[in-house]
Amino acid sequence: MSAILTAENLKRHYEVGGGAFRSAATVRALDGASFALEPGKTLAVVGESGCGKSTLARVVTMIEPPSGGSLAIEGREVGPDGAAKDRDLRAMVQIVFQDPYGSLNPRQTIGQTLMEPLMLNRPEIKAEERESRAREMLRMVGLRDEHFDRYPHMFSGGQRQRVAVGRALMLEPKILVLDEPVSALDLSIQSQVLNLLIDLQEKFQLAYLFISHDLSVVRHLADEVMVMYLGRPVETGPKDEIFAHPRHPYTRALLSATPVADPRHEKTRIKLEGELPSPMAVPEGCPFNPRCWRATDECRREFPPYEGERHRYACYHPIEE
Amino acid sequence: MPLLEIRNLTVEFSTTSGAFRAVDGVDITVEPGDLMAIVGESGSGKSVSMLAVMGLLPWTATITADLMAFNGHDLRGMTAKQRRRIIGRDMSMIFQEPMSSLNPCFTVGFQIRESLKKHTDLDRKGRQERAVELMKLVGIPAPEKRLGAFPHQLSGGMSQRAMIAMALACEPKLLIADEPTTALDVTIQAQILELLTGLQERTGMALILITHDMGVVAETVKRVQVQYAGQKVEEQEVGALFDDPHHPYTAALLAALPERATERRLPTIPGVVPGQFDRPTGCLFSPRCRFADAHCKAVEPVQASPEMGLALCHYPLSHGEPTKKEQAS
Amino acid sequence: MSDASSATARTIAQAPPSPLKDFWNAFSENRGATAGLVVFMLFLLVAIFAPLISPYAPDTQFRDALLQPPVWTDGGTWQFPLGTDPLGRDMLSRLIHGARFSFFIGIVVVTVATFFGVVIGVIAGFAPTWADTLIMRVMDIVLSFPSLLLALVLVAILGPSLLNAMVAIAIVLQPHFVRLTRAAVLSERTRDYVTAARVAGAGKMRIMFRTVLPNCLAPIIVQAALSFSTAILDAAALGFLGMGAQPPTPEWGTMLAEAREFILRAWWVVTFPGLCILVTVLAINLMGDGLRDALDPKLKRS
Amino acid sequence: MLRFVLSRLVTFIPTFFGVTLVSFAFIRLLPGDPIQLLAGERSVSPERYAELEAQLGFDQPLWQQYFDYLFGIFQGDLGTSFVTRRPVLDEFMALFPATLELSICAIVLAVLLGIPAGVIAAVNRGKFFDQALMTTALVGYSMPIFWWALLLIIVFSSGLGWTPVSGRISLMYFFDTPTGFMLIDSAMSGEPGAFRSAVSHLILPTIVLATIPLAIIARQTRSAMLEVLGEDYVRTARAKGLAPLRVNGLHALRNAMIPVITVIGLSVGTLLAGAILTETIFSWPGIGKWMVDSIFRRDYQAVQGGLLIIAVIVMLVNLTVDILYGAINPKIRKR
Repeated sequence: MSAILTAENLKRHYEVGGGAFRSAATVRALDGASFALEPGKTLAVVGESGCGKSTLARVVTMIEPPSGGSLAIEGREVGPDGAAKDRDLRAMVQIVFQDPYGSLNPRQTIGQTLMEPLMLNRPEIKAEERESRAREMLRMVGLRDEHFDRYPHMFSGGQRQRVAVGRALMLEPKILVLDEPVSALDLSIQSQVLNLLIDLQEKFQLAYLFISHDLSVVRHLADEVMVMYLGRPVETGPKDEIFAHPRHPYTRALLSATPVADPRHEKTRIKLEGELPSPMAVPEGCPFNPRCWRATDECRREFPPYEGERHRYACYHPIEE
Repeated sequence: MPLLEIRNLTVEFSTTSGAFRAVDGVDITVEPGDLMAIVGESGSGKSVSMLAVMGLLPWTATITADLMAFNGHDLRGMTAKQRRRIIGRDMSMIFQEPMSSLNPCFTVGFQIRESLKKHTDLDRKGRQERAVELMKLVGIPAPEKRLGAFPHQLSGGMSQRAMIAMALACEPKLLIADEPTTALDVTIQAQILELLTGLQERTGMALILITHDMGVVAETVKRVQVQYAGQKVEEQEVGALFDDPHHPYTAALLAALPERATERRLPTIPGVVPGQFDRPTGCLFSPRCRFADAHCKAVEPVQASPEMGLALCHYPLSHGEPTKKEQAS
Repeated sequence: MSDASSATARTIAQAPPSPLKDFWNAFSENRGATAGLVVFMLFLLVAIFAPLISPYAPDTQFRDALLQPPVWTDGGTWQFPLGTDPLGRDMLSRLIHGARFSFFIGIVVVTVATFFGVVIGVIAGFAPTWADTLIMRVMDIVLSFPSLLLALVLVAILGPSLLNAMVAIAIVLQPHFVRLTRAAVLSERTRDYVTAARVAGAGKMRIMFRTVLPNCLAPIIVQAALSFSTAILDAAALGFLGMGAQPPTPEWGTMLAEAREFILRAWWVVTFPGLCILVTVLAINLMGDGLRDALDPKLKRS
Repeated sequence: MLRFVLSRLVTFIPTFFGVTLVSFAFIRLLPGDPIQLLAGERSVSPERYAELEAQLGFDQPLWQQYFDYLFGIFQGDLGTSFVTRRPVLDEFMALFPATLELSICAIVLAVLLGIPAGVIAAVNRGKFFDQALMTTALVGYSMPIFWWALLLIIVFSSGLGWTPVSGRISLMYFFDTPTGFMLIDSAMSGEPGAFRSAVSHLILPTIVLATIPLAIIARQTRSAMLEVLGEDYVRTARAKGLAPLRVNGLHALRNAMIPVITVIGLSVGTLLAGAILTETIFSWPGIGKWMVDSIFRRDYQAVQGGLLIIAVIVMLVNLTVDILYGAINPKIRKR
């Protein structure tokens, strides 16, 4: 199947701190990400704080323009205006946020929240039609008709996240960006929402960009996995490959640091030294080199080439099995 | 003699819309050198019960218990002053948000030395030396320099290490760690957990880990207590708990873990944790339990035998199947 | 769909109280706030029905009853329950009519200051950095002058009258609304639901006034309540200095100014107008505090 | 820290020019012919008019006038009062110590009573003491101080005869006032009873002027303390087994003081506004009374000059508070 979204060397830099007596610093929040999304498939992006995964979500959703690289959706290049003037483009990509308590407007009923995208983007649709579509969406995400006129504060986190998913689907997008959609939910609620996402993907052949720091969720849901560190992807590949044969030392360390819910599981933990560097001061060369046990001078000089066919990684000293 | 023994602990908060019971008849027993976890989702009362033991709850809370003894002393009868001699010295606690748990107005060193000043006879020089020693113990590089740092100059992982150093200042017999790694990244979480278990082993203190993360539980502790909606529903050794959970809630929770899933659709627990306004009668888990019958919805369950993990259930599970027992009158 | 849907629906059956009810619970539990509300409503009724309940017209002079003391002191009569002023006017009637002026001042000033302050504040919160800086510097300039002094000077420019006093007070109060609104907007605009509205295609105006502003109202309402009392106080102060309402208007501050020279001879001409100001302002401030406690979840109990 | 101070100064400068612009515009916005207003004479002969116009620079274009005005400000020339024919700056400086003395006494009283009251109320939240203190504070906050002053005069001056009604010192005493602060000068004069007299004159105005700042500081301290008492680090301090006095008085108060300092700075504006009323009622010969008198005398040169100086004082105080704020808040200090 062909890609519905392709990103080439996508970048997003911020100027920060610039004041009268201080020179502005550049934060390379996202520094060259390339990937493709396919209908009905899930690309999971994993990494720790400061790795640029949330910035990636905002750039792909066209909330922020990229500082460099290119983004194409269904072969159409996204211009500097993003989706501001292009309703079709906007309808293609929608997003679900992490915090179910912050992502719904407290002063809007669930119904108004669901109808707002239609009202703004499809003014030709009549009010009754709008309402019936919103009510249908409510049922589809597993809520009931009488929830339509209620306000968000009357709902639990899981229910709010269902509403957020419903709102994202109102414009019938082809791509859904899921920015840590279950991280704020309790375990017993998490599985309900994950099942909903699986159902919807099958039903509408949605392409998911699934951002998470929880490797067990990623392992369950993803088709492809992209591991990021300090603004750059360091390893990309099919899920099973990544989990079974990680090549990049960081991926390996990340996998081994993730606790496994099995007391008999043999711990072979790679103990990473040191802290995550701040995105304001990314180390030269491969950004992982100060914490890497395989690093050499080469790694401190230049970022390694990002190579491979389906399983790509950027490392001078990949782990061989 | 257990280090910490609590029977039938109940905590209620008064709110504008009535009393809210956050902890409901919880028992906790901790032996010296114990390494245990209290697991539960939000609203399970896992933090509140420990804050009650530490005496850190706000004035809106009402605490009752049949027994609340630490190291042979009954905490209930103590004056505030007597209690303050114990907490921070023999029993200390670290919290979920390391960055906000350190006072932004004082240096890390000041805050560590303050504990020493309160609970030990060390002089100024001795306190400084001990502070440096503690910083080394928790793996903070360049300890002399870091003692002069303000909390906002430290990362989350470093702040949590400083918190641990502070908690260990007087070599406590019990350390309570309330979600110590939830706010941290995975690789940093691994470092902190390793540090905590290492220190526990070395010093022989007891460690209570409060968490919602089953992975952390499985890798870190020896014994687990599961709480749901303010009640203790089960207690087992960690291996046995993951092999053969006796309470339907524990079983359902473990089944919902994505890494234990056998198919693409995950097993779910329907519904949500009951809140202040929708507390069910009978067993609190009955509305969400797939084994529940009319009896469960009407009558409050009692604890099962220790072999059945003290499960708070009418029909505790054995290898996934409910055991039929005589209905309580 | 999975079994989850039906069960999630079931548990919501017993919903928590609505926000309005919750608010009222918190507000009415606060005894001070309730008392303030009762007093405020009482004064409001007095202000509305002043001509019906006052015994005399406020400017009727009883030449044979100058400076008559209140009824419970020696020489007082039921004809003038609170006594008369130096010109023989009935104190009670003048105080009752004075309530009208105070409420009028409060309502006009708060409406004007809130409207402009909120609009400018929302614009500043969304404007590019240079425009935001410009607006906030202008507000800094206004705030650099002590409020009463600036009001005095403005009245000196515009000429002493009640209307000009109100304009001056509104100008002086308005920067507080700008600052407050801007701060609220800045903290709200980064929330996810605002981004979600943008992703849904909402334009700038809609985001500003339909999405963000309604969520910033709580602190603005509290500030409006507190400004109501400030307006009454400042207008009375201007009246007292002779720069507000002009005699023989029965405005409380002006009445005090007229009575000043008699303080050693007739305590009642001084005491009652001031007491009216104090009680009104206190009632409004009690309500304002109650509003803040009920609207601000951070300071709520539990 | 230096960088922080500099960045504060940078915001100070445009505000300063804005304030000069406002005071410059003041005379030109007055209704009627400014020359006639300034001259204060009923019929001005054309020669005199032209002379005045040239003297005041009103024959120049507006921007030229503004730059002349600015230039004058930097040389300490704020114009000449039309009533007393003395430079406005001299008039101001002669009266300013009286206001400063009163204000300092008031703010000291407000801080010394307000902060402990707020802390005690917060620590005893919801109890009788808290409610009593906060009700009192709210009454103070709601007080029309001009009426409060009259009430105090009725009770303490005319009723009990404890304190004088007006002025800074009894007319019996004559001595030099080198510092302008009556408390210091009277103590140095060696006149028996002079200091006592100065103190007794100061008591009522100080109470009146301190009332509102006191209420504001007490309320702000309480709410800042309540907020801080809910913070994680206060829980940490309690978890260390520290005594309540140390937790509340050191760990909490230190953080709570950060917003309170700001409020104390802001109350300087409130204080100067209050000085206008207080000084008028107690015939206190300070700048507040002088401003009101000048407005009534239509001495607009004086009003213009006074307006500018007062605004600059408020700005300087706010600047100082901002820098102080940085000094007690390590997050700003060590960035």
